[in-house]
Amino acid sequence: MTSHLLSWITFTPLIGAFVLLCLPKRAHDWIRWIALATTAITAGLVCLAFPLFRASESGFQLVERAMWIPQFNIQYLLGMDGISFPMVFLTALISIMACLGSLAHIRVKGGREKEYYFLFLLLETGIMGTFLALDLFLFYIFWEVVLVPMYFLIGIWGGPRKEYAAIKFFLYTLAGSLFMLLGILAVYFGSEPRTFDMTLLASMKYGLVFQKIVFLAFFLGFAIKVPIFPFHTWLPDAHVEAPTPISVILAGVLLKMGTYGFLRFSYPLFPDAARWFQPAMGVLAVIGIIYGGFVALAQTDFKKMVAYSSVSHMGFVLLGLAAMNADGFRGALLQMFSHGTITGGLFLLVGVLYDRAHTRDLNDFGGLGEKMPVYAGILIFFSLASLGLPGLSGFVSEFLTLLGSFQYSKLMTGLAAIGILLAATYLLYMIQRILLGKLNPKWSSLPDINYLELSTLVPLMIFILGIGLYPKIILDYMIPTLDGLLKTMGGAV
Amino acid sequence: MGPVESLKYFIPELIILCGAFGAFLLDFAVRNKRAVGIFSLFVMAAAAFAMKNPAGETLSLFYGFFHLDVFAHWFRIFALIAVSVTLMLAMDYPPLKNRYEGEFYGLFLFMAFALITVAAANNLLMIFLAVEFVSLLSYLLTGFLKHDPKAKEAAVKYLLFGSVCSGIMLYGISLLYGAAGSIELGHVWQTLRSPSMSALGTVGVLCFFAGLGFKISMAPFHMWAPDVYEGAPTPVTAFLTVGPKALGFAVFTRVLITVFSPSFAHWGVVLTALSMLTMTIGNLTAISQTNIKRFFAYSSIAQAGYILMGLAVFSPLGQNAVMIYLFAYLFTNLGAFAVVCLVEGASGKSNISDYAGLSERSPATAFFMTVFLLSLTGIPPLAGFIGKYYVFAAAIEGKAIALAVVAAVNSAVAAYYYFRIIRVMYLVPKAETQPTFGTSPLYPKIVLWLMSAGVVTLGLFPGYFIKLLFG
Amino acid sequence: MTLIPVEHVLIFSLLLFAIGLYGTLTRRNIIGILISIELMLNAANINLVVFAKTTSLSPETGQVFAVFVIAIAAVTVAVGLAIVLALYRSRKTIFADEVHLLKW
Amino acid sequence: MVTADRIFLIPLLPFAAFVVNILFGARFLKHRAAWLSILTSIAACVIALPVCFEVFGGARFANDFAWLRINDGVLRFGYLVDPLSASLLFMVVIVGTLIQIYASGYMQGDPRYSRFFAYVSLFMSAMLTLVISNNFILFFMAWEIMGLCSYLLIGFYFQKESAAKACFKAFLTTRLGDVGFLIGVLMLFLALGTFDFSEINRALALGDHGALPLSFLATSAIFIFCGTIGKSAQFPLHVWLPDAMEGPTPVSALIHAATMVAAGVFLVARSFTIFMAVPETMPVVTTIGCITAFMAAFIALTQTDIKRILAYSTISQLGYMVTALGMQGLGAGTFHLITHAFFKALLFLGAGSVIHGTHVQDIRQMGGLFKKMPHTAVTFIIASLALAGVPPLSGFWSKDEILLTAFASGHTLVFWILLLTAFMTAFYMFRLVFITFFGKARDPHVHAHESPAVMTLPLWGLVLGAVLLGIPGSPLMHHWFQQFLAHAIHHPEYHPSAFVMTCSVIAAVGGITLAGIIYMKNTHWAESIAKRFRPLYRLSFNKFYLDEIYSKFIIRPFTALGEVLYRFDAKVIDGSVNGVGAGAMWLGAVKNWIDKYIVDGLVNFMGTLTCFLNSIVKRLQTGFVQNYLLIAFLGFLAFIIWELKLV
Repeated sequence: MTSHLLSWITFTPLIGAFVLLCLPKRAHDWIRWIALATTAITAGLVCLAFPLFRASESGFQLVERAMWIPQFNIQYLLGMDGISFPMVFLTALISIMACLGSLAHIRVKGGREKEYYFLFLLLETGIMGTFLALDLFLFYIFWEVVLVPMYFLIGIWGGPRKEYAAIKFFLYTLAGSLFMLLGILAVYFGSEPRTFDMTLLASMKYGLVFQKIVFLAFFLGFAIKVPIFPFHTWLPDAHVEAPTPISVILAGVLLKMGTYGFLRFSYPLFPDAARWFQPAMGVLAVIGIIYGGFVALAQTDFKKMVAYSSVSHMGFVLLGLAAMNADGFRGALLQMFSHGTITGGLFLLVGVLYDRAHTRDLNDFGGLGEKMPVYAGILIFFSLASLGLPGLSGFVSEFLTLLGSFQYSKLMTGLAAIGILLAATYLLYMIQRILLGKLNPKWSSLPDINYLELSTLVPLMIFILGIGLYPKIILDYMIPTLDGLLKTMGGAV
Repeated sequence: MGPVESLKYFIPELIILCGAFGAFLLDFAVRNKRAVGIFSLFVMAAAAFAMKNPAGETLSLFYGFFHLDVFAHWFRIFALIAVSVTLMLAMDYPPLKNRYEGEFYGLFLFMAFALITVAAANNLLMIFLAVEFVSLLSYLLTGFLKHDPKAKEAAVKYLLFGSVCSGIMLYGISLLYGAAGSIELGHVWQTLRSPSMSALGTVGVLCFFAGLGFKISMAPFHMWAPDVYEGAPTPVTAFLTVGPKALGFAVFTRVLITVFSPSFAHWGVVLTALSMLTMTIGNLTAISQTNIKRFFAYSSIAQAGYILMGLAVFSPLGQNAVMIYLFAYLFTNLGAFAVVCLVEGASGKSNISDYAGLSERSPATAFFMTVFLLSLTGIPPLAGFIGKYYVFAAAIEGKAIALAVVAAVNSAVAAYYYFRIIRVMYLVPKAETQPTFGTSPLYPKIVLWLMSAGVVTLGLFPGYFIKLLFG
Repeated sequence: MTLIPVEHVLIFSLLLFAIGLYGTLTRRNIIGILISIELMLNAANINLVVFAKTTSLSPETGQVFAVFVIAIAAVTVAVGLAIVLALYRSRKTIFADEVHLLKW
Repeated sequence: MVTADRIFLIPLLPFAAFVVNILFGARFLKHRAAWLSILTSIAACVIALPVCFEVFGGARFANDFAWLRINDGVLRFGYLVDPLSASLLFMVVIVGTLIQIYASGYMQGDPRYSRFFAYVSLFMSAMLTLVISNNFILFFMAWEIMGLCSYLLIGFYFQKESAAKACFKAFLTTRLGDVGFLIGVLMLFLALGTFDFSEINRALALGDHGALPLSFLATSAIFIFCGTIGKSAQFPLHVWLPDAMEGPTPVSALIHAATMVAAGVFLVARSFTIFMAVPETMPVVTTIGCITAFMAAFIALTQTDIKRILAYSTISQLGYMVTALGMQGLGAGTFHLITHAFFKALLFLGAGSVIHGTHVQDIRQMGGLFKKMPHTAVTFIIASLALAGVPPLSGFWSKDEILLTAFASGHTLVFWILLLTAFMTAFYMFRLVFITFFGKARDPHVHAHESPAVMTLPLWGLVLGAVLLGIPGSPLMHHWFQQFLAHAIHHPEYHPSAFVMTCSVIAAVGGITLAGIIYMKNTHWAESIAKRFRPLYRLSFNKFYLDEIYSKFIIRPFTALGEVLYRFDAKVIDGSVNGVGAGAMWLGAVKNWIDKYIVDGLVNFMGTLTCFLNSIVKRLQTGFVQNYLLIAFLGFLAFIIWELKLV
């Protein structure tokens, strides 16, 4: 199994999905347990990669290569390096948590569970593939595969405006990715010999004009996914309407695909264009950070607030990317991971509350800290992590990002620091409105968080805390690759 | 090659021809008209077996009237698949269950014959004859349901529009003949290069293109398509969306290859514009449709626009793109129409609203439909994506950036309306009045499985197909 | 006997074609339209025959072509009339502008 | 290499207590939670005190381990126990432990008892980390976690709306400063390439300012000072501290009087070399400190809430320390920091005891408590004397040092302001003392009683510090403390001045006397004075209206901007996206409309006309299918024309 580990990681969920298809519709328990087991097995496989992955090397490892479409020199090419490994791990982690969260989720429990878990596992395969594919064509395929289950998961199991949100998400992302496809083709035809192979493409040189155009095409695809201001408007809708576990996946993993794309493809392929667009990206990042923060501040819907906070936090990732130096990259990649865990947790917490109260209106709550002390503690924990409290992972990543961006532009960093302040504001304001103050008598009978829900949150907390206290545990995996990337971009490490 | 020698390469055609007559005879003999259908299927199978891949060499049959090459071979296969699938759909299509059912199969065998000759036709006369043959049969089949006023109207419109276009095309052919002094495509090419003949030739070519444009429902010759597709019996619609269209593209490709490759830069502009126009019109109009057949008509116009991209950038890659796209489209669209047939069989109607809650009434059907719609949208790893990939690749390779961008935007728009159907099937709850699905009839189900298998395998292992098609 | 210049014949056929086209565009009666289509085909036939005379490569081709076209025209009319007849049976009209169930 | 040694245990032990308490406290430990926290705190004491004494004896401890790779270097976390940190360590462990013991009595019976101690342990852990941290990042981390604890503990009674608001305000306001601090640290890193205190000191001692201009370093220092402004509640960010009194009183004593707020001062002391390297930043520090000291004292004059008075007093005293540091008085500032920690903690605990005994906080409801709460009253008065600067209590020596620094370094204006402040301090403290402990009981509903021993014993423990700790820094010991600190950093020394001491004593005694006159003898004077100086009184009573100003000019525009941007988002950005979609739909609709009305309309309009020789309109007379043909034909024609022109 270890010889094709990456394939197994990618396709185990798919196998699970097809097993589910074969089950009768009413075997709810079986369906749930098989889905959960599949995600767990996938996670186990990811863990198998730990001893095999040599953290100190920068190249691709565990590479699997097979010719797929020889006419276009398209390969089935999977590989893992310090950029994708954390993302794959994050995906496995978040998937389990989301799957656990699904077990309890009201709308999922209602019915059509088979379809739900089928799509869920299909989604996981898509995401895994996206993070592991090294062939541009293969990457694109996985990238697109992610869209479809997402459409259904939002569209069928979503909230009141689910259809609108689902199609908006779908069209928006599709439009972006179509341009990315054009970009991919341009890269292919611009390469000599023609290939989609990332490992070869990275060493080729293109003219600046070509780079700029293709970078923009890729940018469109990735920026919409991240989402970068002003392409972010699908995000609040999709997040708010999606069922909790799907919001978790969406915020926890899906958004990372965009920034991952920058690191994996845009930067090594078009270093000159990347430098050319550096200021633009920095500005967009800062706008995203501040803008997302302000808009989050104005929200009365808990989930929407968290959604906009994602815009702000992903802005930090972009800022780190825009910095184009060692600290910036490390910060960005770490922020991708920590935002995945933190925001995933926040969405789970939104779900916990919504399942009980059936509302997400922040002004409707108050004083829940008394009724739900454990919930309160965890919510505070995640909020603090999100606002970048030292000792939790959010701080390390934001610190590194700022450190990196500071070396690039002081002004941008200064402005981005406003985002940190804003994060504190909207998160604490949220806490104040939900947990503190007088208990709204309406909620006097709300039960505290239960063990199932707790089990979805505690692992995330462990990671947040672990990384926050000793970031080396994860950064050691990232740094050689990121430094290598920086070197190929022609920058000093 | 003389006529007698040629005959041994003409066996499939002969089998089908004989089969067609046989079907008519059988129609007299048997009560159970279904037997005629099964017989027709066997004929098709036999013809398919008799086909040989010329594998690289070009056989010049009947003194060069036919050019049997790899290209023609695969179009013939294409035609056989299209016709066979249509036959299978027709066998479980309730409105066709009347005393003329046998004739329907017979006519379709003739259709198969006409189609497989088109691909190999290598001079203007043969092209004209084959195209007319297909057209005339199409008119008849469209109006086959005698008592359906819509079908009649469709047939009339088809007839009138088609005949006028044929007339224009014939006029163009006559001009080309005059300019070139020959109806051999090769000669036409030579004369077109001389400047003295260019005006005459240009008008002739444009007239010729008009006729072909009608066949492939290229804007501005597309307007018949929605009405005809809506009115025709559903299996016929299924066939019309792929069969004549593929034929038109086959001829188009062959003409472009043999006649226009040197002066292509000139025609490329026209075709690029037409391609953009076609896909845009198709997509924009498809958005607001309420009838699923009409919806697919506009979708097919848009798809024609994408296929035209391959011709607009007339590189070898572009030619391949046309072929691949057509195959992808064949599987996808026939599969989608199989679903339409099934739903129509169950509910008797073909409005989009009749698909509400299909995912609950018949999960499998809805699932297949979703697969086909996703393929039409161009979502990997399905056949439609490979087609899209090919045309985009051709466009990018040919540096037709504007075309590629327009196509990309169009694809996104298209996604919207394809997902409208998916939305209706999955997100809209079923209405109380809608009938539940009984057990689905056998043949459309087989079609569903076969076509979806085609869609998925073409999507997953395009390399194999590409190798098969182009060596 | 003096040969009529090719150009004259071409202009004649073009006129014939134009008349046919015009007819197809303007006649209400479907049969009238079919007749107009015949005119168009015949215009092409005239072209073919004339070009057969002028071309040096394969003079017989044009004539043969014309014969085929005549046959096709006959078939078209046959099929067309059959359809029009069927239309008349079901809709009691043979006017093109009264046939508009299918639209938009 | 990491060698786990005992000093690492100092912050880790309370942290362990936090972990255990937060996880198992509510369910298993209950009231034993306090003992866990106290025990770990005592253990930390046991480890820390010998270390401190070794440092006092001249030793220096440092150890670290790699925490994070930054750029191509490594950020090493560890501890650095030098004279500065040893002094604070000494203070923190002792005060912290005593306050926790006190709190175990004070918080008795609270339903969230264990959580309280969990938070306090976390705070202790963070504070100890901060004190012994060896670099800015660890420092900042601990700094922020203290902020969190402060937030959690202020909001401990979160059911109270005011507490909920206060903790929010406290966290945000301090964070505003923290962000500046972080930026300052980043700038520093950019300039010097390190976060490590020792390395920074070394570099600056060698006169190495990095590649960047000195002004950059100066800016960085100012930004770092922002952290102090936030955390040590300096003007203009001091507004959170009085509100922070919503927390339980031991918390106010520990966090908002003795330790955390002093961390801001400690920060300046820690980065003193930086400020020294760019002396032009010093006036900023002095000014801020001076304004704060005076303003807070002025506000304290009229407050009636016992804890708020103390809070403003704290702000004022912090301003004192900052002023001292701004005048390069590292020794003086730190000295006052230490002594202040003891007597201010004592004051708060005393206040807590009063509140515990009377269940009211408004001094106007108190009175004559001396007899009912003798221990509390005595200790409170001693602390007040210390704060007022009455010799030979600790406060006198440290305050005198600051005044001396101001006087000797030529900051005459500062000297007089500080002196005035000292006078006001003595006044408001004894206003508080006289109203609370003397006179008659004003409110019949208040039934005061003395607090239990577990609360009074720590008071006496702190009295010891408040009385004695002035000695090491006094001329009696030849300014041993200042000398000791100066090991690390050069700073000017001044000879004790009789003039300054006299002024100081006069100010203290004068303030006390005035308070006595007004509040013991002629109680009606207070009101007439207030009436006489109405504008000033209102200014003081309303805290310079700063809260209102902030609310109106900062907070409201801020939130309004959020609203506006949200609306912008929903309408404009999203709207434009939807607009594209709508545009496509619209085009489709237009085409349909054309199909429906133009095409069909033409058909209907032309339908009746048959004769093709009539008008142009008649010539367009078509049937439906002919319309299609017409369009096809026109298109075709267009292409022909185009093509022929091209040809």
